[in-house]
Amino acid sequence: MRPWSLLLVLLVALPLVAGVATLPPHDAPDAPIHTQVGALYLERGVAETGMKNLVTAVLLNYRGFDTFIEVVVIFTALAAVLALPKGSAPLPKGNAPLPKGSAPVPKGNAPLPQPDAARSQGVGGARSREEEAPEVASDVPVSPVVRFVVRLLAPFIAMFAVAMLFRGHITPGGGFQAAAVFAAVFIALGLVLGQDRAARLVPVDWRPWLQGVAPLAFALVAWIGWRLTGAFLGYPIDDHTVQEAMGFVLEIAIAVGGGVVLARIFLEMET
Amino acid sequence: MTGPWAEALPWAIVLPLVGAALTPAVAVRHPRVSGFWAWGVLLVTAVLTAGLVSELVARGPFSYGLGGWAASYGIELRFDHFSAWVLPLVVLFVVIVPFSWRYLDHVMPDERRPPFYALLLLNAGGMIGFCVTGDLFNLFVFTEVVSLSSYALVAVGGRGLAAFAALKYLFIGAVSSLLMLFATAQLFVLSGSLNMADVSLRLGEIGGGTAVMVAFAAYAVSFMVKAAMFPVHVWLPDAHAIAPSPVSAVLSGMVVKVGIVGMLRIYQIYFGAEVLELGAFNLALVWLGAISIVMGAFFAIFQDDIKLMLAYSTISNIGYIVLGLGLASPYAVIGAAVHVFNHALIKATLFLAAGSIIHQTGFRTLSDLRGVARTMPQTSAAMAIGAVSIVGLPPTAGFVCKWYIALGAFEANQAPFGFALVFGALFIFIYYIRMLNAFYFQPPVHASVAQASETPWSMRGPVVLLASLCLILGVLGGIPLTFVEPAVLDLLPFWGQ
Amino acid sequence: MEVVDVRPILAPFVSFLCAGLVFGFGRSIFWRRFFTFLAAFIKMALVLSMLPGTLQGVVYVYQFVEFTPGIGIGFRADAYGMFFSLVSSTLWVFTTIYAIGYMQGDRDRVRFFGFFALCVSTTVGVAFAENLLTFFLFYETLTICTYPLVVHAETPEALRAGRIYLTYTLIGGGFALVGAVMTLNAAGTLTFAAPGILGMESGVATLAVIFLCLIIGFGVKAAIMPLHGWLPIAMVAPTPVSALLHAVAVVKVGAFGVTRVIYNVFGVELLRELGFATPLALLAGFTIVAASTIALTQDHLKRRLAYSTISQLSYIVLGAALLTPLAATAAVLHIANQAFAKITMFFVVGAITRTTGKKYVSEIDGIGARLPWSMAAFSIAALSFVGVPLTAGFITKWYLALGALEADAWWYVLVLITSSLLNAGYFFPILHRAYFRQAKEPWPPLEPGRRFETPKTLLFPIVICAAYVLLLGVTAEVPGMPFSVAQVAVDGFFAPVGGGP
Amino acid sequence: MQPFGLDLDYVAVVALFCVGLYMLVAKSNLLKKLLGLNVMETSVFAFIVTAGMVEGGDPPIMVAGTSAPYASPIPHAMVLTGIVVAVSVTAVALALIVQIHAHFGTIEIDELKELP
Repeated sequence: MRPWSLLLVLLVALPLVAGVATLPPHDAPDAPIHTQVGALYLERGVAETGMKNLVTAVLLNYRGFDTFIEVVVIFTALAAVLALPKGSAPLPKGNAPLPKGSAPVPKGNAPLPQPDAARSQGVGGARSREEEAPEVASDVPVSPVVRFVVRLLAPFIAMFAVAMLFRGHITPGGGFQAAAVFAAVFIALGLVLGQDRAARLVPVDWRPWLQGVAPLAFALVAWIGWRLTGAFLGYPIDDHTVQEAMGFVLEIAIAVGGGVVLARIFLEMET
Repeated sequence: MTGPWAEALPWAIVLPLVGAALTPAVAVRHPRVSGFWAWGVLLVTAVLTAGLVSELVARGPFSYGLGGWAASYGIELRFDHFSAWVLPLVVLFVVIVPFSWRYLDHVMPDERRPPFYALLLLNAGGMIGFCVTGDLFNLFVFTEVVSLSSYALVAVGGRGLAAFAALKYLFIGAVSSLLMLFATAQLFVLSGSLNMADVSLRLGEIGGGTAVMVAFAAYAVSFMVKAAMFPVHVWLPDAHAIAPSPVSAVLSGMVVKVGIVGMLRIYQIYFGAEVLELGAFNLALVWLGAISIVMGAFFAIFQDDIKLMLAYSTISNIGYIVLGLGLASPYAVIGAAVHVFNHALIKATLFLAAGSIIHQTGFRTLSDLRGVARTMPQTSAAMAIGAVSIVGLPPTAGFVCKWYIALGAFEANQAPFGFALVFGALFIFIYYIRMLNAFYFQPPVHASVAQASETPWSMRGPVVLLASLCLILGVLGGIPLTFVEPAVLDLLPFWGQ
Repeated sequence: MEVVDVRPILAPFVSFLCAGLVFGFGRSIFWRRFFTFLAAFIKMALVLSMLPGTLQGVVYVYQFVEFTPGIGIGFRADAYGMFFSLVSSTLWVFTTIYAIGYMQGDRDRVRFFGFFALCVSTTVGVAFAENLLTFFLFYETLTICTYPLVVHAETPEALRAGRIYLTYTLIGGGFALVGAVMTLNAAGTLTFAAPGILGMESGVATLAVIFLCLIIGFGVKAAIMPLHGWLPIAMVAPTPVSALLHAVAVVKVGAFGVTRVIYNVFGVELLRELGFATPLALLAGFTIVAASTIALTQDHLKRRLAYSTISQLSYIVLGAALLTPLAATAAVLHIANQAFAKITMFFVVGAITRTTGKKYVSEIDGIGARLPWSMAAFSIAALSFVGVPLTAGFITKWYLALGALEADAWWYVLVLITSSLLNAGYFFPILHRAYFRQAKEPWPPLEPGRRFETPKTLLFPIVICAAYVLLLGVTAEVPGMPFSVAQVAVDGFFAPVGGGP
Repeated sequence: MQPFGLDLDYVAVVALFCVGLYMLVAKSNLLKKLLGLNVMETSVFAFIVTAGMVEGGDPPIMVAGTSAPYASPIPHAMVLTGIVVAVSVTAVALALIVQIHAHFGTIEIDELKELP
């Protein structure tokens, strides 16, 4: 295994080195990367987008569609985690198309035995999990010190996330970073309080909407932009107020949606 | 000058994606509603894409600058003749989804349906975006939507082994995506742009160099992995065989084509720039394609599991397409491009039919499924038509491509590959004869096979429809040509020859 | 003169529709028979309705749909195609009657009759194919549609036979495909034309490869000798299928394809220049003698007939390969002559097996008394194969011999004489046993009031076909009979060269 | 620094890529493989960000106290997107690994292969 791996790595490394060796030097100000579209963004970005942080401008405006698809990607990750079978108990007979499954299975059209057993083990997803959550604080014994510190700091960390979110247009930061911090708060609380109590921080009825809020908000903004400027995801170029409002909607949606998605992925993975 | 339908371009991508985001909310009370919801969304998407294709037919390729920015300044969507592939793609989705309504009863509890259908919609939307985007980085992001949902879809049906197959797929797929990102970054560093047309222009100014070649190689390897060509096919058989059958149909029929479409896009960039001497590369493609055909057929012969066998035959068929691309003569490329669709159709037929049989009987190996044609005549007939079609015998859709590619092989004076193409497929028929014999001409060995009933109409309808399409397109083989030919003829002047 | 007419496509379509109806409603015996007969008669009527036009040199054409630019699925009822379709649609009627009697009480009759109709549909499609692509489409479809008929018994033996049959024919089909593709590449068209569509400018090597591919491709079904292996093995099929395979559909399609290649793809002049036909003629001559010799050693009735078929098919190939008008007339005529004679024989053998259970030559002592009418028919067919005057077989041999002399190849006359002797050698023992030996044990008596014979549904087609063999032999020059159609066809082949028969 | 005409920063990126690839290919533990994948991803992100930097450049945020030359904003946006993608892939991979562990009780390839 090992020698072959090394050979493979070597085979990959040589062309890659050859490839990067002939690139223009990366620090040079006259490299194409600095003279083409990038230079135009630097030149006109503030005027065109009203955002001083040009990374945010690229992210939300020039290449907003990338970001749209990006939030779709993390939504995909959540859908993926939700769609996977949960728990280690095998499904009721006949459910699993095993690759070499030659064992006879009950006849096709017969109604399935309803997976009640599986549901009570938490297969049923959020709702049934909520209803039948056992009042266990956590799987892992948590030191009181850690628990205290986490509970103490959680609001402050959340505040930091909010600050990142709202200063994203002029300082490093923005929706995604805020989302990551939000999710971190959730996850930390989940670890010390037990995931069920942490999960209660987001009401059950809101969850399906919140986890998809980022793509939905993008679609909404795209539609608004379409109505205002005639272009999908277009921002009115001279109305900075509207531009900022649209940007904030997106940032908030990314932060909330992203945070919920990341936290939910973590919580769902606990088996 | 663009017509009214051009405005629909971004919405055709976004609609399934937003539909996916809404699925959990729509189906919160009744999880089974998600299936109908997904179908409805896909129907509307199909109407939109049909509009796009009508626009293409009426006025030729058109672009859409997202956010109102000019093409190379923002992100450009471009609908050209290769993008027309999205229409059959969505239509196939529309056919496959009803099949899954009842099929899923045995695969997953109702509670997991909404995320499943969300994944299916994401997969569809990702592929539409992939085919339509004119931006290299955007292409990468769409690749990830497609790949990520595919990884998950492989694993939804089972535990353990399914997860393992999905993970194998994920590791290999992620590395290929990384190579793609790396190549994109290289081109970005070289040209300072991400817009495909713009990059092509600037590469022409730069005029080649090692870095350009390495980027091309990285793209090529990446898309070969996605298309599951012979040396890098290892992820495919397990993943496609273990996934629930509607998913297998989507993955085997359509998702692997992402690699092919990607390859064509990169060709467009490099040929436009005229920076690449493609003789050697085409030769490599031709050889890899021929080897894929033979090896895929060879492995398939030894499978007893019908779905595993179908998965291996995908490798063979990708071999056809790649062989056709590598031959680089007009007929061969046309054949390859037509096969992108025809193979999807045939594979969907076969996987759905196989899925129906497995669903009704509980068995999946040939030795267990003997005599199933007695109790499931329509599904078995569909399976038989699919089998004849995938081997490329007339009068089925599979023959059309074989005809064109063989024609192209002789046109390009590559007679040996013509022979390989014609006889490589017959090789695989050895297997299908076994299958047909088992289904039709041998007595059942299991009671559940002997007493199986036909599938409900929501499952049988799609299977029968697809099978009849296989036959109809075998006779009306000229129809896909309308879309493929202009694109190929545009591309060919730069193509090696 | 070409006339656009829908009938050339309607003819195959009728059988195709019939197959669909049989699959759909065939569980009821009445509807199955009704549809089958209806389609058989409609089709015969359609083909016959074109006959007067054909005799006056009218060619009916119909373009169905474009497949590749310039090449579509097209139908064209020229004289040669008409000749072949006349034979096949006539025999469909008789075989259907026979099959209904023969298959009584057998299982899976829906499947049987459905695929039976499909086979006939594709056979007529082949006959009316306007170009090589259409021809190939139907040719391959025929391969697939006969498979369920070959393995109908579902025994391991039948499955093995089916596998061998498919292996041979599909590989042959592959060669035919390559040949068609190369032809398109070299000629730029695939439409059959009278002087041929290929020309010397393609280069001798390419032309040789094309010729080889096409002859291998179609020669498999025509059972030219190294490619004949599937035919005796496929004898496990039910007798109506054997009759259909060996007299009408499959093997004739192969022979038809070979003649099309010789006359309409390459053309007489080009082949004379290239000299490719000579080895083919030699091979056919070899097959004629060798297959007959093997037939002498066969004890199984159907296998003996199978080797006889192999030998007889090469008459057609030989006639075509000699490249003279008289030999071509013989080739075309033999399509009908051999079909009627051989189908009579198979019918009789099937009747013997069904009524008495005998399958081997050594078992049929005294059968002439048990099945008097059937054996009389068999005798007529045997005489025809031997080439006794006033039977159909004589006409073929006469013209073939004339053609061989015309081509300055007198040794083929010797081949024909040898073949006649061999035919006599393997058919006359059967007659001898049937008429001049006593049955080892007396035939079990029937219920009173019935005579010794096979059931009427089996007997009727036998008698008609045998009568037809005589008719063909006697009425060679009568206008309206197949001979005149054949002459129009041969005129078509040689018109550009000059000099008809 | 460009010994032998090689841009060392880029070479470091390739080295990192290869380390990750080696981990992915050679390690038997699925988690370690996943970490290898993450290392590879990081290397590509580093490549993009490196390429976007300019000699003495400031971050592309046009507020008081910064001045030209600025680093290019596009690579940052690309990497941000890339990171999100990487996170998503990692999440799905982890979920699958959790499943494998729950089902087979191990995440070592060597041991998984020995299971029936």
